[in-house]
Amino acid sequence: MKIRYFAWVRERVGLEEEEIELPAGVASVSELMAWLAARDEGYAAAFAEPEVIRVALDQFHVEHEAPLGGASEVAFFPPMTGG
Amino acid sequence: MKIRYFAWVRERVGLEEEEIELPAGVASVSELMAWLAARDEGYAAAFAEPEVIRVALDQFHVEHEAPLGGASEVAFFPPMTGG
Amino acid sequence: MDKTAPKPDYDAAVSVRVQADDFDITREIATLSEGRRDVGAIVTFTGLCRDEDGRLSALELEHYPGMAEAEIGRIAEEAAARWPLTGLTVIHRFGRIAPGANIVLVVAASRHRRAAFEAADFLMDFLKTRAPFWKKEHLAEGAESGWVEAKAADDSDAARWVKN
Amino acid sequence: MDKTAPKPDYDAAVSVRVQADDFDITREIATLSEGRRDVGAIVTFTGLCRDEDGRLSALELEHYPGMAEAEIGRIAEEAAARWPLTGLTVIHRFGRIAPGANIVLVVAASRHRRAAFEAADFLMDFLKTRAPFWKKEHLAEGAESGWVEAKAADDSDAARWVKN
Repeated sequence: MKIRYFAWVRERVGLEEEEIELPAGVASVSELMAWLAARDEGYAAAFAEPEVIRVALDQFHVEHEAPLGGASEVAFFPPMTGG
Repeated sequence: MKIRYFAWVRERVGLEEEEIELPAGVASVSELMAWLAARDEGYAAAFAEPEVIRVALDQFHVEHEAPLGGASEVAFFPPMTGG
Repeated sequence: MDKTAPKPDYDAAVSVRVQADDFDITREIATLSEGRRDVGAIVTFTGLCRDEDGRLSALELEHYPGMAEAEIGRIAEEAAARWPLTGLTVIHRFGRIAPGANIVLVVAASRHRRAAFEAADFLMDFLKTRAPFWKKEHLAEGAESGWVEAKAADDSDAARWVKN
Repeated sequence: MDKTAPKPDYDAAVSVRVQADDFDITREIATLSEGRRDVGAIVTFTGLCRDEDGRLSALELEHYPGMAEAEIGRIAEEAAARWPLTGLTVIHRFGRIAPGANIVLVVAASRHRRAAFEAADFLMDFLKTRAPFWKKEHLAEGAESGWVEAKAADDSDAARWVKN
């Protein structure tokens, strides 16, 4: 599964994107965020306030409760400030 | 006092503008409309439905009850359809 | 300027023109934004002549010279006093206008978008109901048809802006 | 076109572009009106980069390629389904943008003005809260400042459009 990071989430994680193997027991967006946050300090800083993180599955906005299902791309980013 | 007519009021009266001497007893817009309507068939047609006629005194919209006061220009026209 | 004249209660550059000629929207936008770094939002409204499904060959726009400029100016000044605009331009054409051609332009510039949207919307609602212009329809077959009737919807649109 | 694809429930010509280059408003308006005689109202919204009273030297706009186009497209299709538009164009720039320069353009064309105003307003509210773009401020002194924070006002603006 490809994971993409944008804006300050990208800066804190230190990566634009990466490929991961979903570990057993990680079935929802919020479980994936908790698993990522435990990886190292950068991830921990990126996901320190998980409630502000926005998520897209295959380029559609989803809530944190959403199941990852068969999504091929997950993206994490702050609230949007375009326009 | 100068009187100006626009759109179908102008067409019915048959004049773009004219100068009149205000007769005694004509002090308000509605009295002026009634006096004009009695002049001939064209004026009568123009002011047949006085409630739809809009009025400006010295280029400001006014109600029919407005006194003519010292206005130098009165204009009569249908509801506006610009824009 | 007369020293005793009251200072207007707004900062926007307000420009009103009533003309037979067409206008250039990009140029009008540039006038309100060039050399500035405080404008964040520009809303334009352009009103065009429709052929009403082929029925019309043209519109003839009659206006009240002098009052047309003055009344649009009063509406524009009210908008500039009501919203924090940086600039406001209104141009209304008169004379014969063919289907597809421009009739009216409003350009409202502001720091933030809400003010620019609302001011342009307000301008159009009051321009429709208060600016002394009248449209006569010329039919496609060549016969001169009647005057366009005012719409009740325009009055109710304008009534939206009355403060309670 | 796939014969089994559902027919869109609107007639408007919808165009969405995400690009580094600037845009020409007059050309975008012409695209929606040239050769047509049924367009009576065109509303444009242009969002520009402010220098925030001299504080900023530039904005850096990051976006999510692919999703940016897709999400704006979904918002545009919702607007086209909700209002009787004849055309709708949305252009959003990315990359470094200097104060005074354009960031975003919405052009909504319709027979009547209410639909064009509301569709453009709706587009901007949802574009602000749903399109995956992020602004980073570069300070006038040269130091890189932080990311612009999302505003609660943008969420409440978007909430205006939820039907009860």
